[in-house]
Amino acid sequence: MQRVFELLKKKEIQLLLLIAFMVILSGGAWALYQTQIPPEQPIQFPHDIHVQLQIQCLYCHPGAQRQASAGLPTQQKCWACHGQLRKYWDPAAPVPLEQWPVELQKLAGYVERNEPIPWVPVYIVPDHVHFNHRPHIAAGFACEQCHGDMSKQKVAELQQTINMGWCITCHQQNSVNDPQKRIKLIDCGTCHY
Amino acid sequence: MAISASALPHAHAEEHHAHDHEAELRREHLMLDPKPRGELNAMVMESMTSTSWKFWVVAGILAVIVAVALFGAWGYMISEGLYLSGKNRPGYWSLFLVHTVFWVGISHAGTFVSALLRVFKVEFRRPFTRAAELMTTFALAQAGIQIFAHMGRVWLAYWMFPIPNQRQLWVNFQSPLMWDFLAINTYLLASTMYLFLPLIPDLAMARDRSTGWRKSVYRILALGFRGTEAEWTHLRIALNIFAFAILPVMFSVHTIVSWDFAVAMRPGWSSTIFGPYFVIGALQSGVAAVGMVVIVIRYTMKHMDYFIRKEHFDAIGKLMLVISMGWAYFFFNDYMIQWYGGDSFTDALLHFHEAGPGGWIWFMMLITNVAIPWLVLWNKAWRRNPVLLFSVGLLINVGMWAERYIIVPVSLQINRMPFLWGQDFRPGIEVPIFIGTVAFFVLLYMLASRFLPLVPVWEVQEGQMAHSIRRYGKEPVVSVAELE
Amino acid sequence: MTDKLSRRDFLKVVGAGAATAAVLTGCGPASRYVTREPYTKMPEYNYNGQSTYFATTCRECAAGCGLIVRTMQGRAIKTEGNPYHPVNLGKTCARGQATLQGLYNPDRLRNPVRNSRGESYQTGEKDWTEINWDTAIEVVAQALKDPAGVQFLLGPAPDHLFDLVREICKTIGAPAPIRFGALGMFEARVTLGEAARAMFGRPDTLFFDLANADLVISFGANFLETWISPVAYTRGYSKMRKQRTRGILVQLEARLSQTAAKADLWHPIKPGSEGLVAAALGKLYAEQKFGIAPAAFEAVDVAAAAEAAGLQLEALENLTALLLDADRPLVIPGGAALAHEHGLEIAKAILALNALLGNLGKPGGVFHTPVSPLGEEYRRPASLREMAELVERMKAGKIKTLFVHGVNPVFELPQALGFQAALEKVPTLISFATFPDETAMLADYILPDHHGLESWGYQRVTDGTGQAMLSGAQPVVAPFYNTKSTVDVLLAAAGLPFKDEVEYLQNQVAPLVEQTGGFYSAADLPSFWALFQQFGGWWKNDVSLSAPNAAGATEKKLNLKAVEASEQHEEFHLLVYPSPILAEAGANKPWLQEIPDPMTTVMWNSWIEINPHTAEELGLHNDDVVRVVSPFGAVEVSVYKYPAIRPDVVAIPFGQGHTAYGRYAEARGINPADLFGPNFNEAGDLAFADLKVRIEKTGKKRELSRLESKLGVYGEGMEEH
Amino acid sequence: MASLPKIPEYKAEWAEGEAGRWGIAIDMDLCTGCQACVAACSMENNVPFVGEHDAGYGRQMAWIRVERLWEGEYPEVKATPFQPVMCQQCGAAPCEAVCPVFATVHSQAEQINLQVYNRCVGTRYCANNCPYVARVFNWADYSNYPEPLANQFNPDVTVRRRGVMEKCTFCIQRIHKATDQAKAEGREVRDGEVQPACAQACPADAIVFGRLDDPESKVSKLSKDKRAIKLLEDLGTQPRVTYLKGGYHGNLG
Repeated sequence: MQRVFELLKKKEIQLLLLIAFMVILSGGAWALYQTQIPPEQPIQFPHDIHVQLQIQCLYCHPGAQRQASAGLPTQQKCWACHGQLRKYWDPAAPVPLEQWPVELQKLAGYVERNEPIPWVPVYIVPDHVHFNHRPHIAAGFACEQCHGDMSKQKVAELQQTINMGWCITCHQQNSVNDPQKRIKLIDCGTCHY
Repeated sequence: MAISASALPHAHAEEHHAHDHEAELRREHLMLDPKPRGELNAMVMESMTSTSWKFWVVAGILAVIVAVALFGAWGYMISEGLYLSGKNRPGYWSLFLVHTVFWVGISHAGTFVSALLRVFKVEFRRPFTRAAELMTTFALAQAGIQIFAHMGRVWLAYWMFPIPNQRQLWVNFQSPLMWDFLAINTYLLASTMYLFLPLIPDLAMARDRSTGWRKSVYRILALGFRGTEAEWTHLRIALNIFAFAILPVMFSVHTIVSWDFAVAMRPGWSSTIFGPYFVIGALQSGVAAVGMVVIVIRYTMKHMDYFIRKEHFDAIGKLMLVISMGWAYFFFNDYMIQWYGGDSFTDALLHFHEAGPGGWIWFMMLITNVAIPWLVLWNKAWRRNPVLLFSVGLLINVGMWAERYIIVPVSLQINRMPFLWGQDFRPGIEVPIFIGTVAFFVLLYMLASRFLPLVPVWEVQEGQMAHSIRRYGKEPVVSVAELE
Repeated sequence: MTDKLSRRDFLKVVGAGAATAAVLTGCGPASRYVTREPYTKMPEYNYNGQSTYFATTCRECAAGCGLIVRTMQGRAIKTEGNPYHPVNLGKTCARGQATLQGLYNPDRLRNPVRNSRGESYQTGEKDWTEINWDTAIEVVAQALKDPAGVQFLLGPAPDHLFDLVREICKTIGAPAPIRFGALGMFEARVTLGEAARAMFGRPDTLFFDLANADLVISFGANFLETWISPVAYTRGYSKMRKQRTRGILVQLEARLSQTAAKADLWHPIKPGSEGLVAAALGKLYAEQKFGIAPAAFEAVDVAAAAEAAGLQLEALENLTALLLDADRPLVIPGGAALAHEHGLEIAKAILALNALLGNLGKPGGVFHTPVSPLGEEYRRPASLREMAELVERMKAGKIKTLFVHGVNPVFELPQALGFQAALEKVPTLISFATFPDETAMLADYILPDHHGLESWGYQRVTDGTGQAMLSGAQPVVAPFYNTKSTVDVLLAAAGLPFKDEVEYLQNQVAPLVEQTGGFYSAADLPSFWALFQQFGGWWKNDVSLSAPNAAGATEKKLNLKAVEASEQHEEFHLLVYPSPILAEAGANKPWLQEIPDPMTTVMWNSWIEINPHTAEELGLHNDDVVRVVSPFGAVEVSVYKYPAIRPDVVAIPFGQGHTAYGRYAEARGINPADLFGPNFNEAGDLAFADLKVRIEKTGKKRELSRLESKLGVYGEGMEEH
Repeated sequence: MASLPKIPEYKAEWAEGEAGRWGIAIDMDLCTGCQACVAACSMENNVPFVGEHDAGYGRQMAWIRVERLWEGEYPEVKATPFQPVMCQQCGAAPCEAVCPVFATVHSQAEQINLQVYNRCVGTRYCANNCPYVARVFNWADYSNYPEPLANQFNPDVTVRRRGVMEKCTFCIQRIHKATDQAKAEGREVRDGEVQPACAQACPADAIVFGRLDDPESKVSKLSKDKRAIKLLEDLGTQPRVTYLKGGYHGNLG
């Protein structure tokens, strides 16, 4: 015991301890950061360009209106437009595939191979939470209230810390004057089953 | 300082040979066999610091057992799931809960012996209050380990704390487990403080008599105690308050532990008798454990034969006997209540206790808890025999383990759906974990004995100062001065 | 077959955060984020988490219930009953529910393989080399070039394959295919059909209108378990109970089966006495109602019949009173009742009793099953005697190539028949099995067919409903593995003029487009085909049951005998019944293994039911392993003290005891078919109910997993006071 | 946060004789014990299988079981009517009061008992206190199936891991789906529109599910039938499952 106390008094030992502490701390921070970076997508889809072209969210994510999941577009949907863009398909001067932007080449590849695009969901909830888009859209929420302004994002990024506190705070704020609604909105069984 | 004269037990035993009698009194009673202050202090210090290699061998073995049987097995169970234990449907609770109650019960007696006897100014308590209080704290730690091992997802145990959070989740104060959780925490805090308060003067004494790292640690722990009159007055007041305050806590803790069962909607559990039944059961096992600890201390540590004498064995033996009678009364009551108003499922359950496959455990419980103490402890000579007393204490603890075994896993086999009554019950990984906690308890105690004065020197001195032998004619009379 | 985002990838994506979240919250991320490539290109909504529902036909038994399978992102998730389907009207049994575990079974065969008949052949060890499908088709084509040496052995389902095979055999001049199923053997279907031919002039499994009867006397017909079409008959039972005056069910059999447990009255009659009891009832009934007994029942001695059945005379009289009281009585012959040496006579007696009761063609009575809309005549499975003849031909070396599909003869046929030994005389065995079953393990080539949920097809459904119908099957998911539809293989090998299976099927159902009175109609074949897939088949709206010809049914003399009383005291009647949960092929589905047997609640194993008194006499306790010895074989099995079985009868369920068939079925329980000998009744069915066995103690103990508490239900473990 | 009004306290609030919202009626005269409900429930709700040893050791995970007992001795022996027992979704549930962390709570919205898997810490007190023994515990990670068996998992239902309690939910995922659909169409849920897996599969139509607060629904009529009993009614748990006992004119013999 005595020796331990003595050791602790040494400068080098103190420095070593500090370094070990920093390593653990930064490791934790790195792990936390890993959970926060947006996932690698198969195609670097630029949301901003499409939103600026006045394409509605629900055009590509129609599920939001009808069902739990908003859905991700299939390559047919992408190709419906990109397959006839005048910019590349002008009969007078068609641009050869090799000269297309890289991301569009990837899309063309998926279409050619008739493979679905393996989009990676960005907003995911754990298996024990059953989120449903439909009632939220029905209640009049706009997409950007949760997903942020997509005209300023390229590849979709997580705009919210999706956790239960975030959900429940909003649920409460939106049922202040309606006890009946509140019962439903803060019921555990509404999301967890 | 009021002076009252009272006859101690055995004071009027033999009348002829007055001088022999006085010598015998001094040999018998620690309080009448004073030693100088310095010598006492030196004895305690020496008992604490002289360690043989045997000690470290035993401690090393225990440490290995703790590492493998307790933490190794437990860690394996956490990573694999509770299927490693013997639990099933309907035996959702089983040995972990048995062991929790078992350890809580043992922890009970430490505070009981110390606080209750202090309140009633029972003089024989003085040398072993510390040993009993340490037992409380260490046994509670084992109880904690067992209850955590019981949980399906122990890594979430902190959810039991009412921590305000953004998710607006709260704990359920309706749940007996919540009461239990709070009660045991309160008890742990209270008993630790109650352990610490009377330790202060002894730590100060140790600080003044040690060097090196020991001294620095004792200095911090002694809180600068110097032994002024004001400090002693404060300490005595605090101790008095605590001794009184801790009694209801102590009784409530085990009552609340019993409510885990008594409040549940189960045949055999849902009974009002469970509160006092559990308290007396806890005392039963606890006092027996104190007896065992005291005997072990006396025969393994230096100078302890001076502090702990046959009179203490005798007193603890009597306590054990009385409590065993009380326990038997409440056990009998359980059947009485069922006899005049129970339902058919409880009937089946009580029948199952003795006629089921675990019937031998039920009979063993009665033999070790009632028959043996009643037969042995009546006899003064037998009470004073350390081997016998130790054996009886051990048997009582086995019996109390059996009692909890019958209350938890055996009783769980009977419910209101006969289709799903018990199938069978086999212990699994609970066994190594229990062995691990026993080893852990002993290990903690051994390490503490190297560090804390196991005998409260100042209390012994205080008692010795208050006791004197006066002489009325030829008759020696013991008188006690009350320090207030 | 790519997992687009498997569970592992998902974890990678969200990193440590999700992994810890999963541990911390106690919920695995397994159920979502698993997608598969669907059979057809997924519609977009399917990617988005909406389910698609496909109608198909259940292949777990031959009853042909309609299923609606919920699929999502290319995975089949849940099977439900098809609410329009006349057989099951939206309901399913446990086996139908668990069919997904066949589809997703980890032990499915994944490639066509060749098994060299090396040393490992006898032990069933795998010595497989993978082949490609072109080679496989070539092998089949070569085999078909020697038509005289070709023999097809098919299971009771699917029918389109049978039709195709029959056509091929006819074209190339091979012997007609043989169909066999163990359930058919236990139901003694051939005997019932032969009895119907003898009594009513038309062979048929008959339709018993349970729903409208007000008194049902069942001779061991376990129609709530596996008998013919259990879901349909369970519905009939339910309707019978819900009538204005609740129908009464009387069950006469040696063991309290699940069906008997639902009966109001159960009489444990001796096996083999069913015919006598039926005749005695007929005699008493006729005498009291008409004053004179018809020729069929005249000869029977009522008192002797009661004696032979182990019944009090009073019980027979009470039953007669019930019959006289009833407006629409019905008597049903069960499988075990007919599986006696004189089973045909028993069947006739029971049918004659129905005729006497006057319920033929009346509500709550006996009918002929409807004729399939494809206009097929009665086609029965092979009887055991015919199977024995097949084995003889195999032994004689007359069969060069044996094709097996949809049936597992090595497991299902009694060992005494010598099928496995005869296989050595067959140069080539080609199995089309989906699972590595016992027969497939011995095959030279395994050319795995798709699972039922990945297959096209149709099933003629004649039992269980009064509506003439054809039940359709379609793939609900893309085939998982490198399997190939057997129909496609045969089409390619035989060089028939069909592009693929679908074209063949369309050709087969084409006549239906013309038919009227259907659930739907379509102008042309493509529209009809679409509707056929959408609704899972085609059926007529109207019930088309015809009354059996009752003329003279009660006037034919019957030759009924009692089974001679056992000479040796230690001999027991062995009653083998198909396990209600596992039936013939459910053993490889873990959930079916874990579903407790309805009567004994035993899971995952086999057992022998013994009356507690008998067990006491023999000194046996629960879970003691006994050796059951018949003249033809022996098995070792744990004892279940069953309180409701005749003391002179023991019972073993059929369904376990596989030596192959995947990890969930293998080395589990015993196969009671090993005890059967080649005893047939007059119709050729196996007379398995005549079997007598000895029971020997082994001193071993093997605990049965049961759901019920032995303590709570039987008081076991509690000492008596 | 300060501006938020008080949350209604989460506790099981019940009134004597209250009907409840969802309910099941089981006709024991019709139940044939065929176990289709057990299979259907397990398939719908991702209930795992546990293997021979654990199943026999009382760790079978099924949310519904079919009970039968015996009466009398041979030959007068009789099996009692098959009785499917699942969570009775008590109005005054004994399990709810004892959970220290509110992992089992009363759903105010659906009037059933919820088991919130991700809140459960695994004290198993609820299971002890359930007089119907309707709760099962994940003693191990039973759902770690060999590939590709896990493909059958229903994405609408959480896959439970070791250490959490679970029980029948009245197929709340189906209730949600139907109410969601009905709400979108601006109507109430129709009687018979929602069916839990057990009722849907039941070949004998013995299990009927529906709204108890709708006096016209089939289930509320059945639960007022003169044959209706509640399981362990004297405990006052107000179960939402009704059993119909006996036949229309009783049994013979």
